[in-house]
Amino acid sequence: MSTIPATPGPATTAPVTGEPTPPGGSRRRFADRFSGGTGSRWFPYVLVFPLALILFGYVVQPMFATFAESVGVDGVENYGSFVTGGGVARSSLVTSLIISAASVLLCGIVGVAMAFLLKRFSFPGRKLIEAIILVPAALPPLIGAISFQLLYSETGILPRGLQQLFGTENPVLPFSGIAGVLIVHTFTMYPYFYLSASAALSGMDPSVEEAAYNLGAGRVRVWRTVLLPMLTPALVSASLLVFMTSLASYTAPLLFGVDQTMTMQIYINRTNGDLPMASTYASVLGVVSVLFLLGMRWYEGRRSYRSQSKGVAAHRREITNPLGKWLALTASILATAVLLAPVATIALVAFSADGSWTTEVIPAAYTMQNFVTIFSDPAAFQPILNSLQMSLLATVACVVVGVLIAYAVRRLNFRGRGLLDVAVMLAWALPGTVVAINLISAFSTGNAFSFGQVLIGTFWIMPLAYFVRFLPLVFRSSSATLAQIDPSLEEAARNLGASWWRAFGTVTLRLMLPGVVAGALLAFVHGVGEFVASVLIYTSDTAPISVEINNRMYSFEIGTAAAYGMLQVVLIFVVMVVSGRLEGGRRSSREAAKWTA
Amino acid sequence: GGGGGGDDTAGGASAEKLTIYTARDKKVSTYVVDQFTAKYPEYKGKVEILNLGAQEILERVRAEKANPQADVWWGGTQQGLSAGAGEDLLASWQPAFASKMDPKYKDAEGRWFGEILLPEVIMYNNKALTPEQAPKDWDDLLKPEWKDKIIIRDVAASGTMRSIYASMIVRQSPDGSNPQPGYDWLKKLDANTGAYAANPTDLYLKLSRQQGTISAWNLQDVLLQANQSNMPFGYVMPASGAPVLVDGIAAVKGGNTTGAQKFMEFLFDDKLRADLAKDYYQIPAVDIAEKPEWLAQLGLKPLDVNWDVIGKNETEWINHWNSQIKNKG
Amino acid sequence: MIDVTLESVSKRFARGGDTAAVDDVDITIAAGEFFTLLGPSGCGKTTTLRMVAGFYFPTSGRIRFGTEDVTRRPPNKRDTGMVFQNYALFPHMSVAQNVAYGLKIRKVGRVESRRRVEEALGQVHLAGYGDRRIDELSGGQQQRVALARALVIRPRTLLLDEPLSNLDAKLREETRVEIRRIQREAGTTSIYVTHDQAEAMAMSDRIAVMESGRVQQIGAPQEIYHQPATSFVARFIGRSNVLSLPVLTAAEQSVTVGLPAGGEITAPAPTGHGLRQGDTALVSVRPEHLGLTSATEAGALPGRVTEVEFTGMATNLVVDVAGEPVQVAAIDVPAGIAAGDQVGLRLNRERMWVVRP
Amino acid sequence: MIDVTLESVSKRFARGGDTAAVDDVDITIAAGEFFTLLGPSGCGKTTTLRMVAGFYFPTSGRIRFGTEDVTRRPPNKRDTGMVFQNYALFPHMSVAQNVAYGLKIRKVGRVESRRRVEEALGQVHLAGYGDRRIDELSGGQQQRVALARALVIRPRTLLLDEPLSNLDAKLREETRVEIRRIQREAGTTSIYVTHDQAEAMAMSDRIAVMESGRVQQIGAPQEIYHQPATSFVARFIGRSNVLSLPVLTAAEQSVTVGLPAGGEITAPAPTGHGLRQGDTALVSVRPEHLGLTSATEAGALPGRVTEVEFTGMATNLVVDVAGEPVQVAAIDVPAGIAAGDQVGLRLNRERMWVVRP
Ligand SMILES: Nc1ncnc2c1ncn2[C@@H]1O[C@H](COP(=O)(O)OP(=O)(O)OP(=O)(O)O)[C@@H](O)[C@H]1O
Ligand SMILES: Nc1ncnc2c1ncn2[C@@H]1O[C@H](COP(=O)(O)OP(=O)(O)OP(=O)(O)O)[C@@H](O)[C@H]1O
Ligand SMILES: [Mg+2]
Ligand SMILES: [Mg+2]
Repeated sequence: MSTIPATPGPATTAPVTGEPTPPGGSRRRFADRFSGGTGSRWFPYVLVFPLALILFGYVVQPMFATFAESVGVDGVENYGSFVTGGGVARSSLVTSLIISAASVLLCGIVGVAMAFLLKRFSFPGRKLIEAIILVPAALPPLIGAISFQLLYSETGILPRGLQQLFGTENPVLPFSGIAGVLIVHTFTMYPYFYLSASAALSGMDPSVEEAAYNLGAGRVRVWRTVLLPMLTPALVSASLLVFMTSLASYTAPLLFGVDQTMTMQIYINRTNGDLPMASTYASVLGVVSVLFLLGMRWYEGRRSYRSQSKGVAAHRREITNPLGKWLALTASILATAVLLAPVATIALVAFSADGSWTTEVIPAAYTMQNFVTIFSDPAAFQPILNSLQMSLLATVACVVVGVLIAYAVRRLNFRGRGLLDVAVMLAWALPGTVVAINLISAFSTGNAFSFGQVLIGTFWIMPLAYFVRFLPLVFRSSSATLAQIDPSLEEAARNLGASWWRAFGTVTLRLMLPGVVAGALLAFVHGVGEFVASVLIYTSDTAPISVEINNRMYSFEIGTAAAYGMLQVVLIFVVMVVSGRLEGGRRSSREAAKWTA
Repeated sequence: GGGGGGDDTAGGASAEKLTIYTARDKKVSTYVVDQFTAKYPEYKGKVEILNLGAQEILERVRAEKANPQADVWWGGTQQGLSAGAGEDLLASWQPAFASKMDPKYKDAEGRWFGEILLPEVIMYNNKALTPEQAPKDWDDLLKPEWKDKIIIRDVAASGTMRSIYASMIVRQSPDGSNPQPGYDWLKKLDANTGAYAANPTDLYLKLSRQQGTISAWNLQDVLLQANQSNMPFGYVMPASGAPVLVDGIAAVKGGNTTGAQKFMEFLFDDKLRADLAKDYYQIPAVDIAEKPEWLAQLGLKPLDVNWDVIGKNETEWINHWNSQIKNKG
Repeated sequence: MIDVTLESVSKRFARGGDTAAVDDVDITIAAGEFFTLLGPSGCGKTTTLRMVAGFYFPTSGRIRFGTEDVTRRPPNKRDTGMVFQNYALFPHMSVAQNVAYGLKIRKVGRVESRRRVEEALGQVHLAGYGDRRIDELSGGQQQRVALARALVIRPRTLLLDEPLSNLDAKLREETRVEIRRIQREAGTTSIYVTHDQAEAMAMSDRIAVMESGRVQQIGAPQEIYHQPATSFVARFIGRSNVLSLPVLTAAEQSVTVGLPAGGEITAPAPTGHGLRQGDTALVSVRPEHLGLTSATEAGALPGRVTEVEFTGMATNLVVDVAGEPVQVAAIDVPAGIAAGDQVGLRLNRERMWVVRP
Repeated sequence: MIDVTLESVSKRFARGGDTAAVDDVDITIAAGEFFTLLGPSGCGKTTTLRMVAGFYFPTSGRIRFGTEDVTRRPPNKRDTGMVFQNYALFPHMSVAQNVAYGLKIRKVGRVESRRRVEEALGQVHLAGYGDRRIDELSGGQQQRVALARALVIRPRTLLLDEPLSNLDAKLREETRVEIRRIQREAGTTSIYVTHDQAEAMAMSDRIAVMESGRVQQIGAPQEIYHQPATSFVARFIGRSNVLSLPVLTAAEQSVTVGLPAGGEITAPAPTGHGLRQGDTALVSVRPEHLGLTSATEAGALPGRVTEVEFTGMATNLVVDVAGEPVQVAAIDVPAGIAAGDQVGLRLNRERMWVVRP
């Protein structure tokens, strides 16, 4: 009475043989293990081992060397000085911590606000602003910081301008000391937040936001309780970078005369010739960074940020008042103007005759001479080409290695996952000088990590240094986007027969792309501007643009230095525009348009 | 990029490559190297100059000890060079010019030699002050009229400033046994100091933009800035004398010794020295026949201080200044 | 009292092709009513619901809550509680935090909030799961959290988008009783989207049947079931055979049609059906209203069984009547009936209905 | 021929509480069989499926495909096609690209690939949607893309996790016919997870009923329906009243029990039921096997109607029999029956079954 077969129907697929495993079986098993992807117990180690080796060789081991040096002589006394207080050590540590924490906060506010304005509203000129907004990150060292002084210090354009405007006796609102340091930090480091927050915003499940609105939450509340928490991986990533950068920041405290900071003390101790104490400072810096990192890891690890929704939700919320669009435009233009002010100042210097700008608010005389000077030097473009080439190489390496480590740390389960995370970030926590010196010691003779080659004095040491220093940028921001991606997408690809590599390439990596690109941009920009490490390892053939700028600064050719700085800024700007195109400027404006359509 | 420095003998050329780490201004180093290769054409295209800060040279040479990349260390304070010598980084030899040189300007074992003398003088903004208004001696700096008008290149990180400050202490206690009067003096100076500048550039900017009007700085740079960069700077030779620093040169141990020695000998060529004195306001550490006008009229009055005492105590004094005096006056 | 009104609401998507996702929809929902949107996948149910919730703005038309025009009011000012078709749970919050979210916004005290969260989790059979992370739940459990999150805030309007689709029959039945109870107690106006017509029948005060963005019929469950307006509705609600039969005579509320095997039958028809003698009437007959009898019985439609499917409660058969496949659902079928058997189908004139195309 | 074997497979989650999500499951599936996992929400269906697909490793036990142990084989070497409960569609690809993904990996030529993608989209009624972005589809449409993506690669084993949960009855029925057709044609072994027991009944060769991670019964649909092993299965599959009745006499394959209103009835029981006189037997009776009659009929259970629910095809009643609520599903109920009416329930001894607790 029914059509249902009482017993299973006959098989039409090829039957499975019951034969014993063929002779090659065990080898195939073995091969399977290695191609086995996330499934194999070996896989994580196979993936991670070379990376761990690199990190150990270039970061961890030198760090230990630094530590060993710090305890070699007077170790107890050196470290004791941090605990006992009274001396400079403790107050430097405290000042550094305060500056770092405040920088994180300020950069967070500026960066996330910019991300919100630019990713959630579409208005004319949005794409241009998107390209401009990263330029402050590209401020050349030294001259960049000086431009802030020219702007905001007691003799700066703004206080003097206000003084003239209001006819007061003294400059109005001059920034100095810690406030000055913070303003430099905010304006140069907010891109960490901007980039990672925008990458995260575009990868977020929009229906979650809708759910919050539906439950009655207002816009502010949705941000506070849903969007920001959902952006946690991105914010953690940016916080780590900003915190560590601030901790290791040198030029800003130097210029604004805050000398009780860790980095200043490292420098002073080196000048004093007290190497063990300098190493002690460096080690404490490393330890503080690692502690901060572990804290953030714990904080982030408490929750999940992956979309749990069924299916793919549409990115679309229709905004009622068109006013928002225009407000966003105004706010963005204002913000951009403020952010660009230091760049504009450099331009001002570049176009003013040396020595013509003293007590005036803005220079009195203008000239093209600085640019003429640069371009009349036949080798003028060599440093630019060098910088481009070396940071491009380093960026590529950072992307390859950084993305894989990010994947390993987020998705694979293996012993030492946390250590790997720490090892990568350590390179960021160390001052650039330390990294460079470590590399010199490691490569001034041939060793296993360089296949027996002496790298010092060659071209390769520079990209290598950039790679080690800027790997954390790519790693962090890739890792943050990965935290949002539902692993079942990768599973689906694997289920459809894709090997791990293929699934990774066509699905996971593709979805991580906003974060990877953000990290790569940062790495590239930093590579082009890198100075502290470069100056210790460059050769005359590989002089980067920053060294060139610095040489001119040194001989107080501030005009030509600024002109060079402008070249660098323009270069970075072009890269931003191009990469904006590549990364789908169309897509990103479409995403933004969807929120305001 | 080239291979390792010293052992590059490829091509069988008549001269080995010569790598010079220099803290000299790029204009100076280019000029000198051009003259050098003109005289020794076999070095054409073989001289590699890296312009670095003095501190960076020390760091680099120190880090590269296992496989030295540099042949010549050109430009460094007495202290820096002595540290290098102490760490066995420098080659010892006796060049021809050594005999003409005052022993206090060179290392006894011939590991480094003074090249130029840097008198430390009082600098002022000559747009803001007339020469008559400018202070005449070190003690004048403590006068209340200069309150907050003094800009000082931050001391701890600057070799020049460290030497000046240490000299101020030794001035009051020649054997260095009692730094207290010196500390008191420096404390009063700190009270008058309006701002500390982060680096020379910052100092020039602050002074030219009249955040302050007076500073203490080395004569050569004052003259260079005033005459070549249009800066409104003038100087006063302090009545009680100027501390004179020695800036020197050394051959790096394990480098291309032949080239390095040839270059160093060349650097003390009488003609070259005269040119450098004329165009770059350098005061050579050896006597030269043909002095430019400014040098002849300089009337250099060295402050009589014992540099050995300074060398021994500088770190301690400056640390004390840094933690107890700076910004507390 | 009218609570929610959609006035000629249409919605077109930029890339939605030529057709509108929602096309000129007019719906009026009374306060406290349990109203269901029913229709095939992609017919515009979710889009309609999202417009009521405020996530889409109608391309044209307006939406009112009571007498207020809310067409462009932001979603957080509408006091609707929505269960999203994709759940949209907050992955960074625990189960309890998810459910408590709306209460927090409504400033419900901590103790009261905890009590209500626990109650709501109990109602969806998830007591004890409060501390779990969302990614540690099964699909159906996630769906229940989404439901609890919307129910717990006791909103003015409940919007439920297939809230039970991933639950088993048992749980679904229990949960829908729970939803109805809560809804009745609070007098919450509810709009319910489901693809399950039995569910719609059992729960709803009224149902709107949609197709391709248009509303086909609005009415009480029985009305829609027994007096479908169109052949689409007849076929979509439950299953139905729509027979094309020649009209012999037409009265105001009935039509007499000829049968293929000879004979005639009078079927009830809606007023204003507009059929005349000679037209072809579409007569809907439900599978369970066809009696299975012998092929030779007088007045029965003779046919040949082509398919037999056992579904638990009833047995479904497809019977070929003069080339037309006719579906039959019978509770007690003769043992051993199989494809190829000749049978007769007995018609029940009370249970026939003339529909529009 | 055995195709998929689960041998004492268990899975515990780190934060899953004391209980295992899947607990000592033994299942053997024949090649070409259509096997269904049925059970309440959270009982471990998805977890089981994911172990077969290779996304979870069993905490203990092994999984074999044929004779090969695949317990730790990577998912891409298993040739399974899975429809994920949450779809797991690639958001960065169009509909057609999603469906073509598996074909690309299998290096199917472009022309052939396009043809097969179109065919697959047609099978799920999404022809013409190939160029759409995933987020421009309705929930049900997304689910169908997920289905097409798994079907199009013609895998060795199909794993379907509630693939039709968001589709309307009509489409669901059409799609399940399609799935069955494709599966039969290719002889694909299939494991199907559903919460819909009617669907499980209609489609499956065999069904495993799970509860709290354990398998309660494995059998053909009819067997599970008519001869449930436990009261859980009886209640879960369809609806069932499980009456606790005193055993009067016990035979090998039947048990005679006393009725509350007096009288006795003999119900069939599984061999080895182990009941004796004086024990309490659990007798399962389906609501549709209870006839509604007058309260006074001899041999009928007298009771009082407490609830009436109209569901379209049948009317569901709850009748209070000696304090126990008994569910009744009746096709033709006397018009106007209402809560409070006294009725009788006629038992059918053929359609009763003794179950384990
Ligand atoms: N990652 C996890 N961590 C802890 N517990 C889990 C996890 N995943 C699932 N569980 C639990 O395991 C049990 C089985 O889950 P599973 O997803 O297999 O259920 P299911 O039968 O598919 O249910 P549904 O029909 O609701 O999808 C559930 O109680 C669930 O809460
Ligand atoms: N963002 C969009 N862009 C273009 N078309 C869309 C978009 N969202 C939905 N559609 C289309 O609009 C129609 C209605 O979609 P809707 O989500 O309202 O369907 P539904 O009735 O909820 O279906 P289901 O039962 O499958 O969830 C569908 O055909 C869908 O493809
Ligand atoms: Mg929908
Ligand atoms: Mg499931």
